[in-house]
Formats: sequence, C-alpha cells, structure tokens
Amino acid sequence: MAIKRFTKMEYKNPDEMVFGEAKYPLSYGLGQKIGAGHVVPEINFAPRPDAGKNPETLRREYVDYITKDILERAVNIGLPAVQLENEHIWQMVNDPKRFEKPVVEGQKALMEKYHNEYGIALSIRHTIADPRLCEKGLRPGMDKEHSYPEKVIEAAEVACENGADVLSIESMGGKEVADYAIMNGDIRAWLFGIGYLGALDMEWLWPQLVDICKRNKVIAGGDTNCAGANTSMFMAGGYLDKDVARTFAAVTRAIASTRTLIAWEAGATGPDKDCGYEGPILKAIAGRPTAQEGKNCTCAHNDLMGNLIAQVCDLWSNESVEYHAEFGGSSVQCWLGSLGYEVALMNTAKQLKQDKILRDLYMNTDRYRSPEAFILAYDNAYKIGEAIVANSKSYYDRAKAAALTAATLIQEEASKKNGLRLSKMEADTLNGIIRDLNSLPDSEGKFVEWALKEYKKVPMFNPKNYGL
Amino acid sequence: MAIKRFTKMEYKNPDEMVFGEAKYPLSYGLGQKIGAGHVVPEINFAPRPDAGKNPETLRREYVDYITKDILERAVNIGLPAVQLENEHIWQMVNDPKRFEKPVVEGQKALMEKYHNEYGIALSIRHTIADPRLCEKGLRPGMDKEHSYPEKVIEAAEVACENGADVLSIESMGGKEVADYAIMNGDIRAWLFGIGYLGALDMEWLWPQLVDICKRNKVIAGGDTNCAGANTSMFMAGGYLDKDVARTFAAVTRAIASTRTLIAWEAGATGPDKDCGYEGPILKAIAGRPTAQEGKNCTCAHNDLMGNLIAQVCDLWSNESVEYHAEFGGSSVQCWLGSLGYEVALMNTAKQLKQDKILRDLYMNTDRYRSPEAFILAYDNAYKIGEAIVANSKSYYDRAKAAALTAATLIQEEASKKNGLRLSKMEADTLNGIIRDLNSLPDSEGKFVEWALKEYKKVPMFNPKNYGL
Amino acid sequence: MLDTSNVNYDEIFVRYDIVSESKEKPETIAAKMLPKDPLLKKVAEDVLYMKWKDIEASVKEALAKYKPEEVIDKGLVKGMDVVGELYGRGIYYLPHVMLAAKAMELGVKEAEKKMTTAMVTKGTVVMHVAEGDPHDIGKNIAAVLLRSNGYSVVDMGRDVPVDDVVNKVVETSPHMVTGTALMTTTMAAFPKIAERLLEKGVELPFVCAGGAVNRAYVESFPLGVFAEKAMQGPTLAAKAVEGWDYKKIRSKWDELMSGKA
Amino acid sequence: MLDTSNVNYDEIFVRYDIVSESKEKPETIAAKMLPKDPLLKKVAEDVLYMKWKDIEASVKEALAKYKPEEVIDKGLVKGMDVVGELYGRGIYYLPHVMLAAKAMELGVKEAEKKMTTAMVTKGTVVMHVAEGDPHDIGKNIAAVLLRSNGYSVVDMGRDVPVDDVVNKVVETSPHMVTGTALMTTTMAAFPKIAERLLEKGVELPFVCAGGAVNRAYVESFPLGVFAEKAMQGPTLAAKAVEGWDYKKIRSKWDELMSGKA
Ligand code: B12
Ligand code: B12
Repeated sequence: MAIKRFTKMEYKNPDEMVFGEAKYPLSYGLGQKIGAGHVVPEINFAPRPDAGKNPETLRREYVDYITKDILERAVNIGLPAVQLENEHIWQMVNDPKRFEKPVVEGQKALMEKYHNEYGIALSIRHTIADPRLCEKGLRPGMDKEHSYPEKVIEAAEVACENGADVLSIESMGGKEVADYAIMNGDIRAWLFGIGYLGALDMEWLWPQLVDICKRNKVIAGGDTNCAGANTSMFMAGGYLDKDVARTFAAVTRAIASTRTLIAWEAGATGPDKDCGYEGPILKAIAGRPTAQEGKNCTCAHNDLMGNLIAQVCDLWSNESVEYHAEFGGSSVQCWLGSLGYEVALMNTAKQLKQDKILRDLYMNTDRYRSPEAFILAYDNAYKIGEAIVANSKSYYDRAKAAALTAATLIQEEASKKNGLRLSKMEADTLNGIIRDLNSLPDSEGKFVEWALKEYKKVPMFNPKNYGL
Repeated sequence: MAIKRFTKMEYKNPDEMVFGEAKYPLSYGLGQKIGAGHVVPEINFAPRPDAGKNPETLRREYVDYITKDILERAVNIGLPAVQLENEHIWQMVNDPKRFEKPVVEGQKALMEKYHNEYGIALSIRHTIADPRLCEKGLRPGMDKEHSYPEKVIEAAEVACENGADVLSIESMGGKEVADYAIMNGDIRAWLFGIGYLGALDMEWLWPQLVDICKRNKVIAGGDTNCAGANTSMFMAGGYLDKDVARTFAAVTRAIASTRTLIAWEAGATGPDKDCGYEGPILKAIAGRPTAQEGKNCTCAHNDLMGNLIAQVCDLWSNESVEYHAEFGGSSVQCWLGSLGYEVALMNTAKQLKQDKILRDLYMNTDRYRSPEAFILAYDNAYKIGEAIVANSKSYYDRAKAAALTAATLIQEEASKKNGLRLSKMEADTLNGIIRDLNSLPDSEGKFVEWALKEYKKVPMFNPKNYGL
Repeated sequence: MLDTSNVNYDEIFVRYDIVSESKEKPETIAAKMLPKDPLLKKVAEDVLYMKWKDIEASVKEALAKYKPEEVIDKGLVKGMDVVGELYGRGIYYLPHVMLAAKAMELGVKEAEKKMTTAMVTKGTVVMHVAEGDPHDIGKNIAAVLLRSNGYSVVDMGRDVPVDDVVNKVVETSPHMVTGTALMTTTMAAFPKIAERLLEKGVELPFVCAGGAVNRAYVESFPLGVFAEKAMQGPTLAAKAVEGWDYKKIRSKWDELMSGKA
Repeated sequence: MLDTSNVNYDEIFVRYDIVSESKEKPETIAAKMLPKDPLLKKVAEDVLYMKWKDIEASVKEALAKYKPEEVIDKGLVKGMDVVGELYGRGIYYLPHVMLAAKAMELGVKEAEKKMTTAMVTKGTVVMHVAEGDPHDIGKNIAAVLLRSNGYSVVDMGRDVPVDDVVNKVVETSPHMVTGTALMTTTMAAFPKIAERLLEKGVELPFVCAGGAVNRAYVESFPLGVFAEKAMQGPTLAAKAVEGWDYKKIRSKWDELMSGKA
C-alpha cells in the first residue's frame, strides 16, 4: 500500500468543521455510525493491577466485569451508542494467542448480546500495544531478545481476526530522540525525532496494519503521537509545573500532526486515537472522523484544554480509568456516565442546530488557557493544516512548516493586548524555538545529514531502526 | 426566628432564570461570590474507610491529603474560584470536639495559605451529619441512648466557630414515613411524611441553625430532601431498574421542594445543598443561589438529568467521591478538574452572552429523558413554584398543590405525540397518584387527622418526634 | 426558547425500558406456575394480585378442604413464587412485592389459627444495619422477602453496635445473621463482628450487603457471604438452614445466584 | 464566530503561573550561594549558566590553585546546588538542569584528569524501569541528577525483568537500588524484587517511584522507599550511603523530603 501525501485541505474553511460530522463518515460494528451527524462516547479502561496474572483472570476482568458493567450502564442511562476502546496491556502483545484472543472474542460476544436485546449501537476499538524498544531494535529481525516488532504485527492480526471493529496503535517511532529533545528543550531534535524518524516508522508500520485490516474487514482507525507530543504536554503540565515550557509543547504538537497523518495517508480511515490532540489539524486536512478526550478524561490526566478539544470531535473519550469501585458504581460506569452526558449535550446542540455555538463556547473556554490549546483552536488548527499541505514536498518540509506556523501564531497573538499571555519562560523558549527553526537548512537531505551527526550520541538512538 | 412563608415568586418569569445569577447573590469566605455572574465549582469528598480511626488520622486525611490535593489542582488548572464541601461523617457529629474541630480548623488554615499566595477565591461548606433516629427520638431529651438531637446542634456550633463559611445539613425529618411510602408506592403517605412531618422537623431545626450562623457570621446555606426525594429518585434509577416508578419519584420531588424551602423561610440565604434536585423550584420562588450536581457527579450516582440540572445552578458539584488514587491524580483532583471544566464552559457562555442558549441545551438534553427531569425543567419548575406560593395557607396545601401540578404536567405532556413517553408502569402509577391525591381532604386539619390514623402502624413512626 | 420541532430525540437518548418492555402479562406467567386446584389457586391469586382484603376469606374456604400447612405451602407460597418471578423480570415493581407480602402475611395468620401446633418457621435470621449507618431501606426490603418466604426475622434495626449484634446472635442462635452497610465508613464493623463471633466459638453464615460492600470485601474476612439483591436473601437462608457453612456457600456462590444450585 | 471583545477571561481561568511568577533573578539567589573565591566562582557559574563550552577552561584555571577534589566540591557542586535551588523554585526548568548537568559532567572529567587516584564516587545506585514498562523519562531525569550529584549510576534501562535487577544488585553491591513504574500493571514487580533480594540476604533501600506508585503502596513491602520527585534521589542516596536502612529512611521520610533531616 503506497503512502499518498495530502496536498490539499478537505475542508474549505475552518468554520465548516464541527463535532459530530466528518467529510468521510464511517459505518461499522453493531449499527455504529461515526461522523454522521452525532457524537458517540468512547469508553476506555485499564484492568486492576493483578488481573494480568493469567489469561483467565484477564479475560474475566475485561469481559465479565468491565465490558458487562459498561453495557449495563449504557442501557440504564439510555445512551443510543457506545464505542469501547481496549488499550492492550503488555501481556496481550507479548503473548497474543493466550492473552489477547480470549479477551477480544469475549468482549464481542457480550456486545452482540446487548445489541440484539436492546438495539444499542456498539463497536469496539482494539488498540494494540507497541512495546518495541529502540535499544533492541524497531524492525523485524532486530530484537532477538523479545521479538517485539514481530509481535506487534501478530497482535494486530489476532485483534482483527477475533472481533475488533477498529484497529489502532500508539506507535513509538522516534521517541528516544523526542525524549532527549524534551528534556533538553531542543526543538530541532524534536523535529528530527518525530517529524522525520517518527514519520519513517509510520511509513513502515501503517501499510502493514492497513493490509491486515483490509483482509479482515476491520476499520483501520489511526495513530496518535502520544509518545511524543503528549509527553511534552504532560510534562509542561499545569501552572505549577516547571519542567517544560508550554510554548515548547505547543510547537511539538504541530510537528506531531505531520507524523500522525501518515496513518491516514497509508490508507487508514479514522477514527484516529482519542489521545492524539493533533486530531483537529488532521481532521481539517483529511475530513476523517477524529476521537478526542478532554473534560471527561480527568480520570487519566488534566490538560489545559478540556473543553476546546471537544470542538470538532466525532468520538468523545475518557482516555483510561482503572477498574475499581466508586459510590456511583464501578469506575467505568461512572466515567461512561460522564462521557455520555457530554455527548448528549453535543447531540442536543446538533438537533437544535446550535452545534456551532456550542463548538465556539468549547473553543473559547480554553483558547487562551495555554499556547497549545491556542494552536489547536479550530481556526488555528486549520492554518497549520494549510501549511502542511502546502509543504508536502518532504516530511521535513511539512513538519518545519507546521512548527513555524504554530510558533508564529502564538507569537503574534501574544503581542496583542488581550487574550493569550505568556510567562517569561514561555516567551523566552518561544523565541529560542523560532530562532532554532529558522537556522535549519532548506532541504530534507541537508537536514538529515546535519541531524544524524548532531544527534548521533542521543542515548539509544540507532539509525538502523529507521532504515537509515 | 420566625418562619416567613413565601407567597410570591421572586422571578417574574422562567426565562429570567439562568445559571450563575441569582436575585440575591452572596459574598463570603476568602473572596468568594456566589450567584453574582459566574458559576463556582463545589468539590465534595469522602475519607477512606479507615480514616475515621482516630481524630488525628481523620484530620490528616481531610486536611493534609484531600484539601491540599484540591487546592494544588485548582491552582494548577487555573480555576478562579472553588468551594469545598465537607459532608461530615458520623464520628464528627458523635464527638464534635475531638473529631470535628481539628478538621474544620485545619482545612480553613490551608485555604487561607493558598488564597494569600495565589489570590484564588475559596470557601468551604460544612454539612453536618444528621444521625437522629426516629425510633429513639428526633427532639432533645428523647434519645437517651445517643443524644443525637443535642449533638446535631453541638456539631453545628463547632463547625461555625472554627472555620465554616457555609453551614448545611441533609435533615431527616419524616423519613420513616417516606421510606414506607416509597416501598409501598403510597403517594399520600409520602405527602404526609415529607410534605407535613418533614416540614415540622424543618420548623424545629432550621431557626436554631440560622441563629448559630448569625452569631458566628457564617452563611446559613440550606437543606435538601436527599432523605426523601433522592431515595425515590435513586430507587427509580435507570431504565433497567424496576423498584420505583419514575413518575412516582417525580411527584415526590415536587413535594420535597415545599419542605426544603423552609430552611430559607427560616432565614437561611442559600446556597442550598447540591443534592437537592428540587433546587430549580426553590430558586424560582426565592431567587437565592442554588448548588446543583449532575453530569460531573457520576462518581456518586448516575441520574437521568445530568445536563438539565445545570440549567440554573450557581454552584456545580460532584456530590461526593471517596479519596483514592487515579491515573490522573487523586480522585478529588480528577473530579475537581471535571467540575472546573464544566464551570469554565458555563462562565464562557456568560461572558459571550450565550448563557441562555447553553441553559436551553442543557435543559433540552434531558427534558424528556425522565418524568422527574421533565418537571424540573426550569419552565415547569417555575409552574410548580407558582402552585406553591399560591397555596401558602398550610404546608399540606402547598405540598398537595405541588404534587398535583407536577403530576398533571407529566400527564398532559405524555398525551402529546412527541417528547415525553411513559412506560406502562409509569403511566399506571401516575394515574394512581392523581386519583389518590384527588381523594384527599381539603384542609390540613382533616388530612392530618386521617393520616395519623392511617399511618399509625408505619414502622418506627412516632408522632411525638414532630410535637404531635 | 429554541425551536424543538424537528428534534429527533433518539439521537439524544433511547428509552430502553420502553423498547424492552415485557409484552408478557402477569396472567400468562401465573398460568404456568399457579396450583390447579381452584381453592388453592384463589389463595395464590390473592397474594399475586395483592388482594389483602379478600385473602382471609379465601384462606378460610381453602381450609375447609386442606390442612393449614397445605394452604400455606401450596397456596400462599406459590403465589409469592410468582411474585418473585414477576419482580425478577421487571414486570412487577417493589410496591407490588410489598403489597403481596402484606396479603401473604394476613393469609398465613389466618391459616395459623387452625394449626394445632404453632407454625414452624423455616429458620431464623438476625438482621441489622451497621453502626453509624442510617441506610436501612435495603435491609427492610430483604426482611420483608425473608418473612414472606417463611423465615423468622429478628430485625435489630440500624446503627447497631458490634457487640449488640454479637450478643443477639449468641442469645438467639439463628441460622444466619445479616448486615447491611451503605457507607464505606461504616462497613468496617463487619469483619469485627465476624471476629468476635469466632472468638465466642459461633460459626454461621454472615450475609453482608448494601451499596458500600462488594464480594471481594465481604470474602476478605471469615464468615462473610456477599448478597447483591434482597431477592437473594431467601436462597441464602435456605442453604444456611440446610447446613451449608460459609465456605461452601462462597464456593457455590455463582451457581446459587444464577439459580443453578 | 461569537463576539469576544468584552470577555473578561479572569472569570474563566487565571494564569496563576504568571500571577506568581518569581520576580527574583537567578543572579540574586546565586549571589547568596556561590563561593567567594573568583576562580571557584567562575567554575560554579559555568555550571549555573550552562556554559559547557567554557567550563573546561575555567576548571583548568581553578586547578592551578586548587586540588581537583576542591574544584569539584567547592566549585562544580556548588554551582549544581544553585541549579537545584532554582529548579525547586520554578525559576529554572528541566532543560536548564540537563544543560547544567552536562556542563558539570565536562567539568568533572577535566578535574579528574588531574587526580592521582580515580575520583571516588559518593556511592553507587542501580536503576531500572519495571518489566513491561516503557516509561523511562522520570528514571532518566533521576539518573542525571544522581550523576551530577556525584553518584555512580548503573542504569539498566527499561522493561527489565525481576531477576535481572536482583542479579545486578547481587553482582554490584550498590548502596541503593531504584525502580520506576508508570503503570499499575507493571508495578507489581517491585514487591517481587524486594522479596528475592531478601531471600538472597541482601538488604538495601529500594527506592520506588513513577506515576503508578504511591507511598502507601511502596511501604507495603519490605525494602521499599517512596520517591515522588527526581530531585529527591540525591537526598535518599546520601542517607543510604550514610548507612540508614530502609526502616529508618521511612520513619524520617517526611523530614527528609521537606529538607528537615
Ligand atoms: C509520556 C507517556 C507515555 C510515553 C512514554 C515516553 C517515555 N519515554 O517515558 C509513551 C507514549 C511511550 C507511553 C506509552 C504507553 N503508555 Co503511557 N503515559 C505517558 C504519560 C502521558 C506521561 C508519563 C511521563 O512521562 N510523566 C513524566 C515523568 C517525568 O514522570 P515520572 O516518570 O513519574 O517521574 C517522576 C517521578 O515519578 C520521579 N521518578 C521517576 N523515577 C524515579 C527514580 C528515582 C530514583 C527518583 C528519586 C525519582 C523518580 O521523578 C519524576 C518527577 O521529578 C502518562 C500519563 C500519566 N498520567 O502518568 C501515560 C501513562 C503512564 N501511560 C499509560 C499507558 C496505558 C501506556 C500504553 C500501555 C498505551 C498503549 N496501550 O499503547 C503505552 C505503553 C505500551 C507498552 N509498551 O506497554 C497509562 C498507564 C495506565 C496504567 N495501567 O497504569 C498512563 C497513566 C496514561 C493513562 N492515563 O492511561 N506513555
Ligand atoms: C437514600 C440514601 C440516603 C437516605 C437513607 C434512607 C434510608 N432509610 O435508608 C438518607 C437521606 C437518610 C441518607 C443519609 C446519608 N447518606 Co446516604 N444515600 C442514599 C442513597 C441515595 C441511596 C441508598 C439506597 O437507599 N439505595 C437503595 C437500597 C435498596 O439499596 P441497598 O440498601 O444497597 O440494598 C440493596 C442491596 O444492597 C441488597 N441488600 C441490602 N441489605 C440486604 C440484606 C440482605 C440480607 C440481603 C440478602 C440483601 C440486602 O438489597 C437491595 C437491593 O435489592 C445512596 C446513594 C448510593 N450511591 O448508594 C447514598 C449514600 C449511601 N449516602 C451517603 C452519605 C454520605 C450519607 C450521609 C452521611 C450524608 C450526610 N453527610 O448527611 C447521610 C448519613 C448521615 C449519618 N447519619 O451518618 C453516601 C455514602 C458515602 C460513603 N462514605 O460510603 C452515598 C453513597 C451517597 C454518595 N454518593 O455520596 N442517605
């Protein structure tokens, strides 16, 4: 499957974008429709610490407890549709036949029962884990110790053959360089790690996943740059955190979008992954449905754009919550309730034709809360998208263009009287970033040559992982 | 302090009501303003099971862990204002000097520190527990075994003297009869239990609480009919629950409002308690700020009006969550985030002058999801309020009027083609309710005479508890 | 207000209770379960249809032909069985159960009048709600169901101290003791009760229920047996009377609860 | 789009980071903490201001007057102390610390060249991330801070099996071993490691950290000592080297972490 790079925007203007509608809606699973005029909640969960003891304890946890609880609660509060997301744990990718298969099968069987009994629209996304370690090798044949690269592919097959409706992964390419970049505040290293190396890894991985999906009639969803941009977002944190400047995180997000896009360029169709905050940029470019998470994923983390990020979502997720008891039921039931209510609000807005107003309320709530939120506001996300499609010559070009566009948008806005404010550290860092980006060579070739030398000693970095 | 019954509506029409604004706003605590043009999140919590072991473990749990976590997170995500609610546990009312005092003091001291450092607006509501047992006696001198009636008053004093900004209670009068009524589906018993007996208990309790508050310059917040109407709402549950018909729950809610109102008639000023879903009716009548809970209180329960109930709130609460770890921080931090984001959306709507649109989106999301939601939609809540003030002759009169108005509103709407639908059981129960209510005598005197005979044998019911 | 004329509410919520509303009539289910004999059938129906005003007369008529024990077992109890079935299927609601139980109670009283020896109960159960906990509705429902299934209930009420429970068990030697806790801050009383009972050499199933507790918690201390629904009370009591100890009940819990044991 | 011209954003959110932005300059804080001697001061400043290009020259100059150990202890280490202080106060961010550590490292190497015996490290620490867990940033930060505070670090990386950790500890006899776990599904490795170490008769503080674990969990198994922030690593290592066992560290944990012990 060839990679077909996007060269134009699917949306004519930013205002066309709104939650619950995508240019290319999808139908799959048990009566599920995504991006087709309504938003669907996507509930995600993690098993209790000792559930992974053996295949049977794991199956019981996922099927008899978690899935059952979710379906019961969904019917009890009247949700018209629910998507489950199962983010696989390490055991499931390490030994797919024993640990993964019974879970995937069992969940689907129970979902069918509820769908048949109540007519509730249901589907499940399986997000296989990516345990590959760059120090051992990211490509087949390299990791003699664990064979992780081979196992990733096997895990995808097992998921697709046994009940997945959507396949996703949070792939890890370029992470070792991005980690170095975050810790050292080096935007050029980040551009190299995610914008270039990460892109090469996507190019290797996604055509294979799309193939497996096609063979099994499963939807190839999409990826996320959780490994990169969320690490910087998370470390930039809130107003009391002082590890990474939020302007740095914002620019990494823009770069991330050029990498995550490659899943769709390789033939995946969306919905992409909830934790890919670059989703609004991707949707603006490609018109495909996007899953997002925010105000109702505080079980997993608190970001500074809990509302804004709902602006153009098609699925609305809680990211993840560990299974345990709460006064209101089990944790998955509580968070499903929370998600379901938010989605109901969005769908009411759609039915009452007030969806663009609600979108703008979401967006304005966080537009100036952090630089990263600012560049993801749908109007700015659209502009970054434009920069990306206009610079489709190379991965390097479009990543740099995305970065510079984001940085410039922030700098211009911060110079205005009202609205976006930057702390001293954020402003200083942003100036450094713009300076660094402008100092880079014009062509991908020159950049890569320079970067391979400059970052040769980055811990665990091995060009062979990327076919270099 | 005399009880001054409401005889007219403070709002001229339902459309005047919206979240974040009350006719009688309040200023208190550390820079806190309620009902004054914005909504404030109110975060509630419960200690871990063994935290009540001794006074020091309890203080540490509430102050060093819970309060500290809340304040840190509030600053981290930029919340302009937060109210804490501490719902006291049994130990605190059973032995106020040892268990309650150190907690109340410690929380306030920490709040002052954060207020001084960051300027964040802060306040705390202490909701004392009401452990009185009707089988032992609800009035002073009666409960020789525990002295609970005396202890309730003492607990209020300790809270007010040591740092409470707002005082509340979920008082229990009439509950034994209401419990019987719910289990037997007898609306007349419920009317007697809450509309009449509960009212008498409020008349005894609240003037005392208002006095204590006045002496200590503390805000007398308000009560809730958690003990009555929430019990029926909770047991009516969701679409899979089959204990209590939702039409029954709806009518009990209308009755409940006439009882809860008495706190304000005795001189309390609001904000009333989050779990009093009768709040919209109360606010319509009295124009005082109301605390509500819904889509972000799923940690505590899932009701069928998670959005609607936000329509006219001034504080927005999570009801309660047990303190424990989550991926996103401690549970109180996660739920504060969730509340804070919802409140930010409401405040953005106010700033952008779209608050009435958002209110109507909230309301329409659940208007037809359940009969109880339907009668609490602000237009219907207003009509029930009108029936209450127009029948202020006696507690009985106004409670019956509220009940009949609610029942009739539901019946009329359900007969229309679109919108509110009733299951067979809901419809049958509603018909029975209307028949039963219409069979009741005209005057309070006759009603009480009849009821005292009819319900003489209700388990644990003792007229002396109500001075009868 | 916003224009709602074109709203498709199915996109916002679905009334699954109405979608899945049982089309079956109580009569249809009753037909399969009620006794054939017209006199006993009438007695059972008076329970089933909550005719507590008629039931004494019906019982009297049946007593003309049947022994009081037979009227109870083959009439009243059968009626209550149908009630349980209807409640389980969501056709009956809680108030139906309560009223049926009331009819049942009156019927039993009437039958007992004709008994030479006092009616032998199936067994005795001591019930309580944990200290500091005022939530007693669940316990009350469970008590009604146990009584109407023929068990003697010693209801200690709510907010009951640990020692009181232990003393009452020692004093009355019931087949089973139950505790209800709706608050995580009160449920810690249960392991203490279990411990003190064992100290006194008393071993019996201690059924713990209520919103706060779950199966894992209850099975973390000796004697504890979890119950989720009030309807499960009679099943558990029956096994306790049969002589199952708490370990056996625990090991067969899944089967018991799904009606397979 | 909606009209935003009259919006008061303070009603929606407050930028507390800007409200409370430290007005203090690094220079002011440095002035109080840096050595007086101009040569040592220059060395310290090169660390503090991340001048990794200048530092080798500065160290050489200082070595003309001072012994290498003195240059390290009274120059480089003092500079790093100020960095720690600034990071703690939120004036410095993580990248500053990393770059300062890089300068520090170059400086130490330069000084070591002049040492007759090899530089004696303060102590040895074995570090790892739990099996199945790829989250290693926190561990990496902690490693940098330990190294730049003078400890030898044996970094085993991430996704490290229990036995490998145990064997490495047995083999290298460090003063302290550390584990990081960001996932609740991987943290269960820690009690196993502790258990096997004890089986082999090895007792040393086992510092456990990472988003998944908390103090209560870590103190629920022997050897475990909780760390919340990477900055706490050197403090804990210092005590381990001093000979405090895990019980003593636990009992003084609050004081240690607040700098009072
Ligand atoms: C960044 C990140 C990633 C990155 C990791 C990059 C990296 N090199 O570490 C990537 C993308 C690789 C990743 C992958 C996954 N992740 Co992840 N990830 C995160 C995230 C967002 C932030 C973690 C982080 O870096 N924090 C910042 C660092 C600095 O914190 P830290 O390590 O805790 O360190 C601090 C202290 O603990 C301490 N410290 C740490 N070590 C030491 C040692 C010593 C000696 C001392 C003194 C101190 C110390 O110092 C630091 C602060 O100063 C968290 C979110 C969260 N809520 O934690 C999820 C999270 C940890 N990930 C999670 C999951 C589920 C995954 C995946 C399984 C997802 C998937 N299905 O694909 C995969 C792993 C796949 C696999 N192989 O199994 C879950 C874990 C859930 C659980 N069961 O517990 C989390 C909680 C997200 C969530 N909310 O669901 N993730
Ligand atoms: C109704 C209610 C009340 C009513 C209780 C009325 C009554 N007579 O019981 C009133 C208003 C009195 C009340 C008061 C309080 N409550 Co309350 N209350 C509830 C609520 C909303 C519903 C509980 C209920 O009745 N459920 C329905 C019944 C039928 O369920 P159940 O008892 O569990 O019974 C079922 C099974 O467990 C089983 N069962 C039960 N017993 C038995 C026995 C046997 C033998 C068997 C077989 C089965 C069985 O059968 C039943 C189903 O078939 C819950 C919400 C919730 N999420 O649970 C909160 C809740 C329990 N309350 C709570 C609190 C905090 C309080 C207060 C402390 C609040 C305050 N600060 O004032 C006070 C108590 C004051 C005091 N004295 O300490 C918290 C508890 C938190 C915690 N720490 O665990 C909850 C969880 C609410 C919340 N989300 O925060 N409450």
